[in-house]
Amino acid sequence: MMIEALLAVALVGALVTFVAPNRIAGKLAFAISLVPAALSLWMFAAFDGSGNALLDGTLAFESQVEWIDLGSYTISWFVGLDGISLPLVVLTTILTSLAIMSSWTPIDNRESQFYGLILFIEANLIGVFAALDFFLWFIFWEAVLIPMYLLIGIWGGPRRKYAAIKFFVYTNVASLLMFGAFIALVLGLGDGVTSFALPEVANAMLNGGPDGLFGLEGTTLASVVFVAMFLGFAVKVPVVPFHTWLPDAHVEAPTPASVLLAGVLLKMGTYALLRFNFTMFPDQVETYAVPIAAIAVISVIYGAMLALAQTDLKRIVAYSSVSSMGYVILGLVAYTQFGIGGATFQMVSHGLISGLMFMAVGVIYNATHTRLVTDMSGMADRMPVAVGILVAGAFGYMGLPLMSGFAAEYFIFFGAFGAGFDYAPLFTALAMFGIVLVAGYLLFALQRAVFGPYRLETDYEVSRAPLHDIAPMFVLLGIIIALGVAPDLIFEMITDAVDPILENGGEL
Amino acid sequence: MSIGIEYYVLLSMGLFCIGLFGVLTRRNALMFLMSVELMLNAANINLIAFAFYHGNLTGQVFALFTMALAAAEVAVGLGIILVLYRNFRDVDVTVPTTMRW
Amino acid sequence: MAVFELPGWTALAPALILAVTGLVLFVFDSISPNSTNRSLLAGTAAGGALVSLAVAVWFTFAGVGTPTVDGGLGEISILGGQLVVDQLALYFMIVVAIVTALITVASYDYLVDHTYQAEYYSLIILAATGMSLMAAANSLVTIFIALELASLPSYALVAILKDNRGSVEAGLKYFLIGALSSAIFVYGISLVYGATGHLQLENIAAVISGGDVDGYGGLLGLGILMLIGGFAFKTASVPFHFWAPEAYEGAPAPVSAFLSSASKAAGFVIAFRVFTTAFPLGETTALIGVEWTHAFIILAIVTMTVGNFAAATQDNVKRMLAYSSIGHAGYALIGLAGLTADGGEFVMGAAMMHLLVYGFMNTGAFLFVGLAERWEVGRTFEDYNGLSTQAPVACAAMAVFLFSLAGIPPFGGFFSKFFLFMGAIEASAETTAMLAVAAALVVNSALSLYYYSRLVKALWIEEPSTTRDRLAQPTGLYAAIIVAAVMTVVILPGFGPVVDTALEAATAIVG
Amino acid sequence: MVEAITPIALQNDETILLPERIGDLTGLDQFGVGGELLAAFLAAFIVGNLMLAMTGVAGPWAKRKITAAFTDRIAVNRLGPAGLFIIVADSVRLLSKELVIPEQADRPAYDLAPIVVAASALLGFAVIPMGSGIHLADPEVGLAYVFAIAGIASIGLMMAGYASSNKYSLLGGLRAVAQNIAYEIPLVVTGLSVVIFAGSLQMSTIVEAQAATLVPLGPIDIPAWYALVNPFAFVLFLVANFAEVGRNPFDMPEAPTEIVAGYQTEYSSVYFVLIYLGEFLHIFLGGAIIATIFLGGPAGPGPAELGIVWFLIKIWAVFLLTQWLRSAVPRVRIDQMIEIGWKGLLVLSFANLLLTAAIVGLIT
Amino acid sequence: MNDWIAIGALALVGLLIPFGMMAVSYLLRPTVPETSKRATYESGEIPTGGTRVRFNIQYYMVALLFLVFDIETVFLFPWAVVYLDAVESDAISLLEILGPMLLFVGILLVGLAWAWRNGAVQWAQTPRQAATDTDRQ
Repeated sequence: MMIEALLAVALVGALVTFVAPNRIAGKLAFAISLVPAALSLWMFAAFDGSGNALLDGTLAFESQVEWIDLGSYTISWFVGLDGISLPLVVLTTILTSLAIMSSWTPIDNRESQFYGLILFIEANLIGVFAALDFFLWFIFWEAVLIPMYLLIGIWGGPRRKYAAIKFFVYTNVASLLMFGAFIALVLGLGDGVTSFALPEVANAMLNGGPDGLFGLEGTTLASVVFVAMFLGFAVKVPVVPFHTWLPDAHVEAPTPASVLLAGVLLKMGTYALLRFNFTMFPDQVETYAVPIAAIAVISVIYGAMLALAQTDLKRIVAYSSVSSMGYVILGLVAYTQFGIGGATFQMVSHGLISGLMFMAVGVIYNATHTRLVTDMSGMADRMPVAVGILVAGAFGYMGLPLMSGFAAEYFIFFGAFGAGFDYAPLFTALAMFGIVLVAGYLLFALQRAVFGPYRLETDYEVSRAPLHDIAPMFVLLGIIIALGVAPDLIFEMITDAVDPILENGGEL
Repeated sequence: MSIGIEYYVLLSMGLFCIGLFGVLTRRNALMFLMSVELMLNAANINLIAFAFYHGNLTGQVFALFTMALAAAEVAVGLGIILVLYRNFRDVDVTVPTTMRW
Repeated sequence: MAVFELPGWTALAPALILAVTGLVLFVFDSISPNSTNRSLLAGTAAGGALVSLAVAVWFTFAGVGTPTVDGGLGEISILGGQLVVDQLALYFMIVVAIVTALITVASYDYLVDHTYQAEYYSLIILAATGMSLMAAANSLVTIFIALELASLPSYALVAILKDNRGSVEAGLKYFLIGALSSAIFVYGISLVYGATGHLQLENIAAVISGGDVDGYGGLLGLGILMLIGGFAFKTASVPFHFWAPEAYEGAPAPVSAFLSSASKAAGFVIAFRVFTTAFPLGETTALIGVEWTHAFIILAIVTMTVGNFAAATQDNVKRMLAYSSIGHAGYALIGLAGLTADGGEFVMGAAMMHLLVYGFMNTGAFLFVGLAERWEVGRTFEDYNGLSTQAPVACAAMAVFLFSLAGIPPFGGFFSKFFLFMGAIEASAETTAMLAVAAALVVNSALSLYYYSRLVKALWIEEPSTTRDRLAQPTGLYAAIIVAAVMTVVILPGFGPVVDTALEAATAIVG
Repeated sequence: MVEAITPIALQNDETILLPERIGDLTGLDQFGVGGELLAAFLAAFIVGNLMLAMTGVAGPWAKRKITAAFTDRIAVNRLGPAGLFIIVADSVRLLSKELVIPEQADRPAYDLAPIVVAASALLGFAVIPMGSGIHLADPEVGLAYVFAIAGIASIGLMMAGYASSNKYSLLGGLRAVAQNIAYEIPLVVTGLSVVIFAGSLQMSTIVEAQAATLVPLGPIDIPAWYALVNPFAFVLFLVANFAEVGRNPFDMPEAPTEIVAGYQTEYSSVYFVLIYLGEFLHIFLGGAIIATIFLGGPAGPGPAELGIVWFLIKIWAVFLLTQWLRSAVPRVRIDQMIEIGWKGLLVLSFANLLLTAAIVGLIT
Repeated sequence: MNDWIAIGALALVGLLIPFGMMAVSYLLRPTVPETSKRATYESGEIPTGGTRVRFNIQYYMVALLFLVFDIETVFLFPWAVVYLDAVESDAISLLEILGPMLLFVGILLVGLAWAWRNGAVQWAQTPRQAATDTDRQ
């Protein structure tokens, strides 16, 4: 019942905060959000699961209740955690608390509604990572969009309406595509499945697969569904060429929203890819490995180059997320222990690092009201702490050893080199070149913005950031370094959950 | 004295079509109402003729109900038309165009 | 649960209670004609509706209508089968009672300083009586009577704002088309009677199955076509949908909500019952040479497309909702289009679920419009801009309604719409045309998301175009809206029982 | 699918109707349908002219005589015995008057109105059993038929009032309609309380049902005339009937002191005659209905051949009563009239109906 | 021999008599055309205004009321006819025969009471009523 407790706290908290007076909303929301954080940490400590949730591993905190009986199919409330989802849940809860704290300064109107929506998002994100029944999962998945749409739309920057609509339409169309594909798959499986529980579907897929629908025969149907779902999730991740909604959304969204967006929402896409495509369709993965890898590498390089061309700090971070997500895809398609494990590790680490970066940029923006590197210079003089953390985060991005980014990228490249598909080493080499670009644009931007003589093209009085803006970043930095020093904190449980996947194809 | 059932059906269909024609062509609300009454009574003719034909009373009884309901409908309709006249000074159904059609 | 010890006619209690309430309200008004004691009148009306709801729920769980083999009480037939109380009937009685209760509560504020308080409530309750009788009607006679009993008060209700030109015009148009369609309906009944010699549904089915009406295939077909016309009017679907936008826009918002939710549901229940009970698909097809499901397939596609595309082009919120309700009629029509000779209970059950969920979300949406009318903020999308800054709770509720209407999670509308989709796919095994229906459903839902989210955008994201002074918070309207919103959300986890009831009822009526 | 329609509800055919008698007497019934039609026409002609004659006597002569008697005058007494020839003189006078039609008159309606008024009244007599075999038709819905036909007259009056394009006429017509409809319901409902006794709408059956003995009073038996069985209903019916035919105290449709002559203001010459005729026919029709359903129809002491005599006596008694009231009772106001009808008679008649039903149910 | 033939015949006679009288009068009566005499008669005064005057709404109310109440007798007729047989045949209890009609008439009377209280059958309004509900008509 732990997961239900998490959800309940978050949802009730959301309602309470929604109707609370604006004055206390921020503090109240933070206090409430500490409860899930604490709970999830306790769950992390008490984790006793093993194996993969979909491939009859033993789940932690499992609970299953029949929900709807359609006669031919049953839908059930089915939640549980394994080594892949637990770290993401922890990431979600912690990041949410920190995001809430970091938004005390920038958010100055309709606070109660803002924090209510944030908590609502948190609940749904936990649900997405915990749900093991397709419908349950899909409901949480979709439920994330509405509050995020409102967050961007109401509290966003000048072009917020455009960004919000774009985000909403892109992700909804993608969801529709993915949804239809999955339903077609279940129908195609025929009597093989009697429920929408993901483990059951996965088993049915791995022994036999679908037996055709609407004249398509099984394998074709499987391929079509695989591609459709890949596209659906690819928009969410996002990978080139479906990434265009991301910079708009990130730039226009208020800082805390961007933190959640980059930190967790993007992970939804990769998590879903791992859960559905790469767990249920081993054969199709091998078939489409090369194009997927190509897409991954293109995302890495293209994202990095776009980032290189930006002058808006936030935009730089946004594009860099695109390229980081490229690494994740590469790791997944590698289909080796280190590949997939590293990809999962990268999800967490990128969540932390990009969150950190957005916070830092946000803090600077709060003070200077500009994000253009061309407008500022030598910020280090005025806001040493914030800038210091920004630099640290940047190095995390670049994969500085002893930081989680380094471990993640190392795992991924290590796995990708050993991957089975053609030209794997070549792709990996290309992807590594991406790191150089990352270093390039980050150092370039930092050098221009924070070092050198102080110059600021806005008439705001720049002062040191208050503590409650800095504290979250310190926390994040701490976690990042901890994971960098001891990846096994989570990597063990991740690999433990990843191995069963590889038994159906790929090599250990 | 016996008349074939089909003549009754033809009669009622004729009546029905006349009513329909009136409904489609008349712009005066009252004429519209009368046309609808024609259609209802066409149905009544059918019902009673068929009741004789099938030798059960169901149709006749239903015809009674139809009359009653038709009268009630007219009562409501006249009320609405009266209010219409109050508001628009006219009983032409094409006059009121507060909302686009 | 000693239902079975009561005499048979008490099975009609949900309808009878409503009827009595209506008469009681009349008596109130006869005692003090000019009384505007709103709390007494609205209280009585809402009380009656709630009691009727409670009784209907009690009967359902007491097992009225569930086949005796399953330990239920079997379906109870009254007046020699003229009326029958089975699960289908009870299900729709519940829907009607829910909507009525919401409406009456909301009207408490909407009707402030209105002259005809008691008349208004008693008309509402009498119309509700007719609707819940429609749910139980098992013979073309009772169906027609119940239909008129539901329609006549509705005409008056739409036009009840006597000095408001819009209301009167709406009432006129509603009445004219209603009268026309009821005339066509009766003529259809007379033709069916001529072909079969019976008006009670089972007997009609018996005659048709017996093939005794060879000579009258044409007559029967024409009659069925005309019956469809009558249903089309009541459910505001093509070809008798013209009245809907006018009536809903002109009528007072609670009445619009009432008509577009309860009246529509009632229209569907008689359509379900008549076409499943009286005209068994196989035999009827043999007689009239064409499956009547084809008619419904066409109607469904056309209706949902017309409704949604028209709604997408509206600037007036109420009118947009009106057209969208036409679109939803199209969705529910899938329940009939998907029927097959040997089943289709799933798709019909899905339609029933949709109508229940619709009862909450659509009523709520119209009531919010009523709230806006109360605030006098205007009627267009622009006028609604930025309302959320002043009334966040109501606007949150409205967002819930709209997203649920669009059919996206995590709201009730998602499941019912998805089940309709599944049902259409399932039925496409028999009739390939159902694939087109499923496609139309998806396309229209996507389209509807556009215009619904337009309104959400206006409410939440746009800045107020004009500066408004503080908005009142009428208790009754707020209560009704919030209850509707809560139910729209809560029905999602609680969907299990809904599905069971709907499917059982559908199986009982179809199988 | 050409099949004959066979009537379900059977009527009692033992009563021999006038057309059949004539068919027998004249031997027309050998000539098949044509003969039947001719016989029917002859019978109708007899009945029609009988009524015409009665009104002829009543209108110009009896009415004046009675009124004169009440007002202590001597009315027409020059022409013929007791001035009876005034009938001829009057009819010639009226028929030879110029027909003046107002300019804005709504022509077809204006011309049709008198015919409707007269014909509707005459048609009512078709189903009245007048004894001595003078009984034109005996459908099983006789009573309903009579009420229906009598109701048509108010349409004629409305037409007359509307078509004359005269304020007086319009008001008169409206009043006539308002009055007719106000008292139609009590009339019908009270009539139904009789139907409960008889168990049939057929006139002959109703008459036969009244032939039974109510209480033997020494040598003579008091017959079970419904006037005696249910006097309350009788009174109600009488009052409602006066209002129906628009006679005192309910004659405000043509209140000469208020609106000249109501709907007949603009009528002259033959049209006036027709309307006048129609009114008298209506009075007699009302009397006939009362006689039939309350006073045992043609029943009376003596041989059955005297039926017609008794019947005429009863009708004339009712006529006499109307004239008496005309001279004795003042006219009520329109609002009083409406309120008496809706608030008084309607409720009373419903009460009467249900009480009758309850009592009948309890004693059997 | 169908009754309705005879009735039709009487209808024929009922038309022949008026037409006959018209014919006779046509032969007898003079015609002296003169427009002034064809003017609307208003007690000898010069006719004023149109004749399509707006008359008292109450006529309308009463007509509506009649429409509803008179049609209800449609249900009374069959009931009254079968009542005696139903009572005499002791298959069904008195309650079953009388009850429904009591209920029916009861509902009718509720309607009548409502119309009564709301002044539908009231010709003239007392000043108090006129003050309280002005738009009753």
